[in-house]
Amino acid sequence: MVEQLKATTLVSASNLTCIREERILFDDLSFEITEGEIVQIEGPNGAGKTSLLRIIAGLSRPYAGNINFKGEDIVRCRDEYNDELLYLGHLAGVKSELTAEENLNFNLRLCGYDGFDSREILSKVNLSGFEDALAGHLSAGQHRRTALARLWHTNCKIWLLDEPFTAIDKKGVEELEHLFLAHAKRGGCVILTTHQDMGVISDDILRKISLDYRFV
Amino acid sequence: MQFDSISEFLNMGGYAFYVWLAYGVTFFSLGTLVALSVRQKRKVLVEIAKKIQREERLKETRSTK
Amino acid sequence: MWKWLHSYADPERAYKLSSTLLPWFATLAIAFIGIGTIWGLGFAPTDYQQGDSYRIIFIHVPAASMSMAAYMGMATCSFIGLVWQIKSADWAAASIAPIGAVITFIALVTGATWGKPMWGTWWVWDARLTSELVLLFLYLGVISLYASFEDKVLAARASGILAIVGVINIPIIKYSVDWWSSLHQPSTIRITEKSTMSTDMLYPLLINIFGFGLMIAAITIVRFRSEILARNGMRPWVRELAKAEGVK
Amino acid sequence: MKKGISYTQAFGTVLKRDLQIAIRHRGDIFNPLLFFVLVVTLFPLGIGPEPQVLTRVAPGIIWVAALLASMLSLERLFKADYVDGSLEQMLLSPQPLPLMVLAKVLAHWILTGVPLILVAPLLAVLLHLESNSYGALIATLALGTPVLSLLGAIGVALTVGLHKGGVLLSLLILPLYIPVLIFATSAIDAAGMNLPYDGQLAIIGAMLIGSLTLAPFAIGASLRVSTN
Repeated sequence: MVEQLKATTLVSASNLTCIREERILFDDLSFEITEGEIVQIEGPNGAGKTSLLRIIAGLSRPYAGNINFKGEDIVRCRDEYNDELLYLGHLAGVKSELTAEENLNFNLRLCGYDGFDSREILSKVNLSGFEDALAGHLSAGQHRRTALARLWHTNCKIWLLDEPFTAIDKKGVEELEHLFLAHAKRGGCVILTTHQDMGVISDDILRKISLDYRFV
Repeated sequence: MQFDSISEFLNMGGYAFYVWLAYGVTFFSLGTLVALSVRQKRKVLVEIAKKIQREERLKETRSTK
Repeated sequence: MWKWLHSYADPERAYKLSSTLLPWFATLAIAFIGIGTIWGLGFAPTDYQQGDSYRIIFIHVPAASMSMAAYMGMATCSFIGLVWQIKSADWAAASIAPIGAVITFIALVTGATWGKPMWGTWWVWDARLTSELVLLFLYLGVISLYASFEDKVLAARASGILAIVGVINIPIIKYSVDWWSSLHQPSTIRITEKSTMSTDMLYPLLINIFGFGLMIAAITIVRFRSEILARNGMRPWVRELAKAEGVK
Repeated sequence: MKKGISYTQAFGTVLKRDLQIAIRHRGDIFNPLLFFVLVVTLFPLGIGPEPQVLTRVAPGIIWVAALLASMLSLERLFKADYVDGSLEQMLLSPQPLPLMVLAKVLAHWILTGVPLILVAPLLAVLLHLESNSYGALIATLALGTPVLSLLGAIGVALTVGLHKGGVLLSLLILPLYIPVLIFATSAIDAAGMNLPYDGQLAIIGAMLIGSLTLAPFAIGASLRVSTN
């Protein structure tokens, strides 16, 4: 608990309101996420989990309120924020016309990394031997792993993951959970949505932000 | 008054068709625009009222569940 | 948690303000256009060259000048909405667009009906008419882009960007069309270029230009009010209003 | 894990990727080109084969066909990236968005604009273009098609999230193409009459510089709206 107080805030939301087609998804939502936290956004379908995650990422603009990174509105420090941000959405951002390796290379270079061993990173997500296969020919799980491979080579502190476990097998989920824990221990934070129960990350470590389905 | 009689006024020095067509189209389209714009408010309110009713029904089914 | 919904947020104030302003603008617009039109049609002297056909000027010129002004107004509102994220400005821009399109349409039709007796043909690729036509396309683009988005917050931002791109382009388009038309038709009679215009012709024209401006403002207010209601359907005051007036 | 990608490298990365994808998808390069050729061939069939008539309208036909071909091919500029989520990743990358957008537009122009310029003289022969107009034709296409790509990309960026892109897109961007069309065709006409046309070229050049500096920002802002 004392440690929690000392940890610095990475992302904070103040008075967020999200309105989609004249329906309020959530309003006046405020929270702070500090180093070392693993946060799950939970709620029924249509409650606005993905919307919230996209707002935190800066992809969507909230109707009112703002997201702050180190105390500054992310609209004003987008480049610094993006430098610390790793977002994986529903859509993996993997090009089916490119091979697994080319995809990883492009994604990592886009984030500014240079001089990495993409084969070694791919072997960490069990894609050894598939480096030269076109992503379009991979299975759904392998496709997803190609996108997730970036998590093994990043020094971004803030991870935003929308349903990261989709199409991933049990063993893979466990590996990911260990990765999250290690990342949190290094001083990062993970914000994710998932409908799956997590085995490794127990409820006392996990912090939850709940959204309800609202009518008005 | 520039014209001596009503019929002369309507005749517009022989250009009646063009002048009255121009004015007719203008005031007709403006009138339509105004009518549609005024009606829009009521339409919006009816729409919202319908939506409120829909939400009420949704709430009832959820609470009886 | 609900406090921002209950507080007198901006939209309600904007709604009330526009409701108080509307009668003034509407009355003044009707008065000005009424006086200007009757004066222009009945009392202004006959033009010695064009006869009575020139009387179309009293609606053509106001419509043509206001079509451009309305676009500028719309783009200004969009700019304010985009940069300072003031939602009322977005709604105002959305309200102006269809009005501007109708005014531009009027300018085109009156130009054509004036062109027929003067040039002997309904349509000439005259610089002014061509620019008006392009302006109409720009308006239609903004309107259909706004209509294509389900989420009107996004719709306003997208069509706002388009309106601003349009504003940057309008001078270029206008210049290029003028240049192009001078290249292809060196000696057309410009219908609105009058060497001398007697004050008896000028006054009703000015009154009508002013009246058109007021009328655009009045219709904008009418549409703006509905736009506020439509975009704020989740707020209690709108819901009260809908319950009171919206049930058949 | 060092971070050391310069702006030039980032630009190159995006450019290389887009070219790579297009080469694996060759149809995307050839279809607009084929469209361009087909539209131009239809005109003599529609207005008759008299060389004088064709000579007179050739600049206009080639340029209008180029406008349409450019617009058609642009439609796919951001679509695939939008559908598979790479566009989001680009928006969230620490590299400046206008730079990456510019790389994408450049890749697109290399793939569709350049072949257009190469094929144009051939079509000019079919349409009996004045022999001294060829230089002007190539010059206007070389300066003008990048303007088309840049302006068009704004419209594409605005409509990429919508289901009914096609017709709307033409309504949004064709009016913006008018100045390019006017100056380009008049330059070709002037060249045909042995008149100087460097004035028109200078204006198209100015439009190119203007759109090069402003359009990437407008495209970036539009993409942020579309991915919202």
